[in-house]
Amino acid sequence: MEKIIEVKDLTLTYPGGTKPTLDTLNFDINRGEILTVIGKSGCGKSTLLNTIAGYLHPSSGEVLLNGETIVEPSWKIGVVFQNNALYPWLNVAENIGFGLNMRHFNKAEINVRVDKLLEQIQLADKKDDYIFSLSGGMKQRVAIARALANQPQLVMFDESFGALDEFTRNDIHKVVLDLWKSLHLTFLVVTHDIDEAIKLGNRIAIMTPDKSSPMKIIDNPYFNIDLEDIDSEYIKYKNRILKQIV
Amino acid sequence: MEKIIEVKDLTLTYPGGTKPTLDTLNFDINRGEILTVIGKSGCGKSTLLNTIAGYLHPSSGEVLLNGETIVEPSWKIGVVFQNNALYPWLNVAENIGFGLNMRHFNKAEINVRVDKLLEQIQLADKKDDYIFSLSGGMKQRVAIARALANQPQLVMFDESFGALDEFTRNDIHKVVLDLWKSLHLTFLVVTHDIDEAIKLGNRIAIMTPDKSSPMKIIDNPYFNIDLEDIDSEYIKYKNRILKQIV
Amino acid sequence: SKKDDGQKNLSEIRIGILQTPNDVAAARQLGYLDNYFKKKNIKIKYIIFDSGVDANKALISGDVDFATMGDTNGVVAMSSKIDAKLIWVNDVIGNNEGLVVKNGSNIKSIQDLAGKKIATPFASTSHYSLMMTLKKYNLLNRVSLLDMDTQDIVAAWNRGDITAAYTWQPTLTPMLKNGHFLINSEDLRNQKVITANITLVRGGFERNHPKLVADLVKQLNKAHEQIQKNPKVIITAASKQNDLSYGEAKSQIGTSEWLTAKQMTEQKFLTEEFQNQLYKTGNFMAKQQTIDHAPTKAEINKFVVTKYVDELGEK
Amino acid sequence: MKAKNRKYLGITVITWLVLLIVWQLVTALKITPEILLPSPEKVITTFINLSKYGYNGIPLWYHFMITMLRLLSAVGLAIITAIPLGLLSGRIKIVYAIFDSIIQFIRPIPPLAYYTLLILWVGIGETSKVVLLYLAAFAPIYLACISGVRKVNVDYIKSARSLGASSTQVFFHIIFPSALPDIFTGIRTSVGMAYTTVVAAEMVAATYGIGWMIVNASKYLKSDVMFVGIFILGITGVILDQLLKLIERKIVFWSGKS
Amino acid sequence: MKAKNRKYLGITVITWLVLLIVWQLVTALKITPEILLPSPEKVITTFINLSKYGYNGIPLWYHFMITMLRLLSAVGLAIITAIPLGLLSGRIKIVYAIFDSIIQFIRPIPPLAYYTLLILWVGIGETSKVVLLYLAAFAPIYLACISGVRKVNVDYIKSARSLGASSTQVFFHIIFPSALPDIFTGIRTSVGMAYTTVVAAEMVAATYGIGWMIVNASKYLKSDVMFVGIFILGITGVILDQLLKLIERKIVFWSGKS
Ligand SMILES: Nc1ncnc2c1ncn2[C@@H]1O[C@H](COP(=O)(O)OP(=O)(O)OP(=O)(O)O)[C@@H](O)[C@H]1O
Ligand SMILES: Nc1ncnc2c1ncn2[C@@H]1O[C@H](COP(=O)(O)OP(=O)(O)OP(=O)(O)O)[C@@H](O)[C@H]1O
Ligand SMILES: [Mg+2]
Ligand SMILES: [Mg+2]
Repeated sequence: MEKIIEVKDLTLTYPGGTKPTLDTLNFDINRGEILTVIGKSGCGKSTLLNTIAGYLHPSSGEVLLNGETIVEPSWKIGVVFQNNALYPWLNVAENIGFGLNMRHFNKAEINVRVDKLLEQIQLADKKDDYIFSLSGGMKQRVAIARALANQPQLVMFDESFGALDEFTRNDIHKVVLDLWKSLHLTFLVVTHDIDEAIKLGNRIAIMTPDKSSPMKIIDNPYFNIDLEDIDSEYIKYKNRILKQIV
Repeated sequence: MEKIIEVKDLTLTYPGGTKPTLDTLNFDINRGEILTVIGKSGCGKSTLLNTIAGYLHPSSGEVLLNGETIVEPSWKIGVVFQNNALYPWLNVAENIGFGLNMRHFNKAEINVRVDKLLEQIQLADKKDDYIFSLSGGMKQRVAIARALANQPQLVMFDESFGALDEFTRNDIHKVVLDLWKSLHLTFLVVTHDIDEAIKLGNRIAIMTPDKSSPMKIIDNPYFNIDLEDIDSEYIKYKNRILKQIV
Repeated sequence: SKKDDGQKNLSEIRIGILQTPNDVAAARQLGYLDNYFKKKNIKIKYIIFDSGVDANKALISGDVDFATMGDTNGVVAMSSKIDAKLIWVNDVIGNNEGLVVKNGSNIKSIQDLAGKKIATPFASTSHYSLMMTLKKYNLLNRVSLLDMDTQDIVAAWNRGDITAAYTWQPTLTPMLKNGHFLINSEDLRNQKVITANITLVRGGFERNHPKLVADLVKQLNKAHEQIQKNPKVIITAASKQNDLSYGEAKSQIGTSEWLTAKQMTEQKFLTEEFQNQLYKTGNFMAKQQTIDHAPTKAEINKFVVTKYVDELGEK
Repeated sequence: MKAKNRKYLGITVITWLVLLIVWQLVTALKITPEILLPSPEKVITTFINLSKYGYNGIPLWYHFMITMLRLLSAVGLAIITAIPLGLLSGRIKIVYAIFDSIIQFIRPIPPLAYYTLLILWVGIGETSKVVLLYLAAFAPIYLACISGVRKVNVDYIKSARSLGASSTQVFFHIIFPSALPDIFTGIRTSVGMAYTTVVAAEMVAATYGIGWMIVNASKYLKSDVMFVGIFILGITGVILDQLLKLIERKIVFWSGKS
Repeated sequence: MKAKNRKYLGITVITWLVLLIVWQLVTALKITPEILLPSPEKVITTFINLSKYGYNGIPLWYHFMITMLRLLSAVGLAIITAIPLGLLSGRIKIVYAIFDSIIQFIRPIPPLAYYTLLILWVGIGETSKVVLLYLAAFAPIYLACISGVRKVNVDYIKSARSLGASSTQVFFHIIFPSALPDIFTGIRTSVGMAYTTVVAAEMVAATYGIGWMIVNASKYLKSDVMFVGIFILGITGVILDQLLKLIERKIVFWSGKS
């Protein structure tokens, strides 16, 4: 399997901190997979994501994208934030086209890509609306489309669906999986909801404060499971994960 | 069974609104039970709670507390808010004692009650701390203690645990159920998390936008169920509720 | 502006004026100034100042070429080494400035002012006259002095906030309706305590355009000659210029003396008497610490340029 | 809801009517001398006369326009200088270290304290007046820009970087629009500060301007003219602020929503 | 982090040193006449002399104390009147309807515009000075109170009512402390506004005060004394603001913390 991201002996200590928040992490992300990361609040999930995104710099070790060290943020790695971070002064289409615009794509090309994405997230009719008039679920869909417009190698989600209610969250899960399938993308999804981690992850990375093995990656037999199909085996699997977290 | 709250033909239309948000609701809350209310975002859960609390006044119909019409908020019905609404200028003990203080209880009596509650929510050592130094879970425990200090007839929770992460939420559920059991309280818990509604409710009220029966109350065989004991019957029960909501 | 100083063909002269019926106002109304300089293709721009204080600032920043002010402000200009020269005495102040008290108050003589509130505009000729009066009666540190603009003096007078005020016309007129002089600048003039309004020229201008300075002095002197021959013409002109009635203008001019160049030369007014007065004024103000050093006789001699008056007066 | 608002509007109107009636009564019964408080009719006729014949030979609208021109050129200058400096100060620590303490030092000094120095330096003409107003207008915008930049959602900056924006692009496409609502608040404060200084600016060597008119009228204790001037300044002040609020709502339409 | 902060403090210090050196050079080389820009030594010796011998026979600290006293009594008065009125206006619509438009009308009017009227009404004594400063100080606190009350978390009020608090108790135990952070911001603005007006207030019929000293010095073109006065006002202004921030942090300790 082709590796998109290689994390090698990654250690990160915040300035002024005594203990490292990330301690010699080693793992890879394969092209075309969805890796979900789960762990208790404060265990370092966002820190890891910020390092891969290039916002933070490792104290030691490194993160490679296609074999090259990541030194700063680039369009090759897209990020979707919890509070969507959509720009309120731009409308839906302008938000989605923002990255292409910054990268000096020509207007026609931008329009084509934006319209296609709007179709895929089923918001073609909201094209000219401003962000404040959208519901929470719509906002997250636009945020995903914005991250995808650049056709990045990897898209990361930092608890992007945590603020949505259960029903909207289920809808978004479907959108995410549909996009992933049709566009052959690679995702890293950070969450603290175990059901979400199981639903979305080809593999699940469990982060623990335990220093001997700070990160354990397990295969997930229940990827994209339908709620209707849940049985007691599922519950057992879920409880096993839960116990490893605490 | 003794009725604490009787909701009779309750209809409420917001000023300027055309359709009623609450449309001829009829149900009771029994003394000593926990009634959970679940429904889609915007279906009127908070509106119902605000009317029972006396913040809003029915357009027609009425809400009775022990047979008397509720006309304004009083200490007899306590409320716990989503964002805890603790007063940042008071410390933990002063927050919990606030209601008693307003009701001119003497200092000694207040101290006794506050200390006992602090014990019960396991925050005796945080007595003199200010709110901003507490974690999210601690804040909600203080908010619950504050609502209980008055020894109200009914305590209502409006999505009080929605902002907490899964692990902290589980802890709080235990605190809520322990308090309920030991103090023989009556709770109304509004939530949009079905698992939470099942875990906490003796009975579950499902609010739907369907006008013919805007509210359906069902018995809950899985009250206070342990996560370990979840089986496929549970899943079926949960899915049945889910379908009624959408 | 200052840059034009070197220029031979000047197109504009800027004069800082006070809004009073003085020789400049009369000369302006009678066309002595504008008509005369128009022939030389020079326009005159008049800039109104409320006091010599602001006129001094404009001399420093080079915004005016000439400015009329009280001689106390002239002393301030000299001691702060402003590049300016005294070329003309517009008038020697008479009963158009004075110390007034309310009728019916218990103040019968100047000595009775001890412990009272007296208002005057600081840094003005009135201020100096008041100080000299107080000094003479040994009251210098025994009254409370208030620095007020003339309009505030009237307001405070009407409210009874002050007992007395040393000020000038037209402020004096309403105050004299229910008040009277204890002393005025005419009395002081008779005691050889002279205050006067003077015209300063910016140094740069004087060095580059001495002919224009001489012309201006000549035109103002015309007004002085006229008032002694035919006061009505001058008073009428000054009243029109300042939008006053004849009576108002007359009382505002009062007994101030408009010496002609000839008289100044004959009396050695500019060369001796007035320079002595400036010396005394400078010494007093320095003692009062209102200026940081007293100008020497030599400095005064450099400051007062007598040649323009002399040239005229000796004709 | 609407009926209620109309009720409160009514109360406001009644308040002003009561004030007007009291004013009328006090002057009609000659409780206070005319010079302390001219009657409403007197003020109105003075206003009409000033509108017709001007003050000191200059039309009233001209006095008004001059004052507004001075005000707006000062604020305009402040806008085009304080916004870049403020945004840079908020973003780049070295710029902040250089300029902030100087501005913090100058900010509280009453304009009248340094007006004389200003006149000595730049003269008595329009420059000194506009510079005085400019100095009053500068700090509020500068400070608002810094606070605006500091408040920028870090996720906006992070997401823009991940979308391929360069540092310069982040500055113009993220920092600037993010800070706009604060900048507008700053501009409104700034107009207020300059407005408060307008009379001081017109006190020296002016011959027109509403501020000058009031000062000049006060020299001759023409309290009716002073009242007219004060009313003009009061009403203009309110209109100016409302106008700015309107523009603000148009330009930073997203502010306060979501 | 600390090393970095020290670096930026260093830059600030260097900035001031450079300014000082440029000032020294300009005056030493006599590029500008002394009256436009007195040399640093001259300003320092003038300051020493003023401290020793006073100005116009009155000690420098006395001038300073008087100015501060005027300022603080005006702000004190504004605090005890504007806070209740502002809180009530924010809470009770009728009170708002009565007072708000009047205050909005008076607020933008430059204090100098009505100073002469004030003197006609209340005289030339301390009263008119304090009233002038008071009028400048009132509006910021009043407006801050209204905005503070409007921002009060409705859940605070709801929860207090459900805990048994009466309307009056809600006002004193919830509304007031909730609005406190805003009130403090208002007080700081208010001190700033009054401070800006201090020279205007001391321009008429004063015989002491730092503002009066500057105005008087400007009449005799003593630019060294003016510089000393301006520096005193500048430094005091910064100290005053820092002091208020310190008190603010003590009293509304919770503000800004989630
Ligand atoms: N900028 C920072 N400086 C210092 N410490 C930080 C900083 N950001 C985070 N931390 C600390 O690092 C640890 C990991 O934080 P992080 O935000 O990565 O956790 P997380 O797993 O994302 O938690 P959550 O689920 O709450 O988002 C925490 O203990 C946190 O307090
Ligand atoms: N003050 C108000 N004025 C007018 N309409 C309101 C008001 N508050 C709520 N509504 C409307 O009433 C409906 C019910 O709102 P309510 O807050 O009770 O829903 P909810 O079930 O609590 O939703 P959520 O789960 O998002 O909290 C919604 O359509 C909402 O827009
Ligand atoms: Mg995180
Ligand atoms: Mg709700």
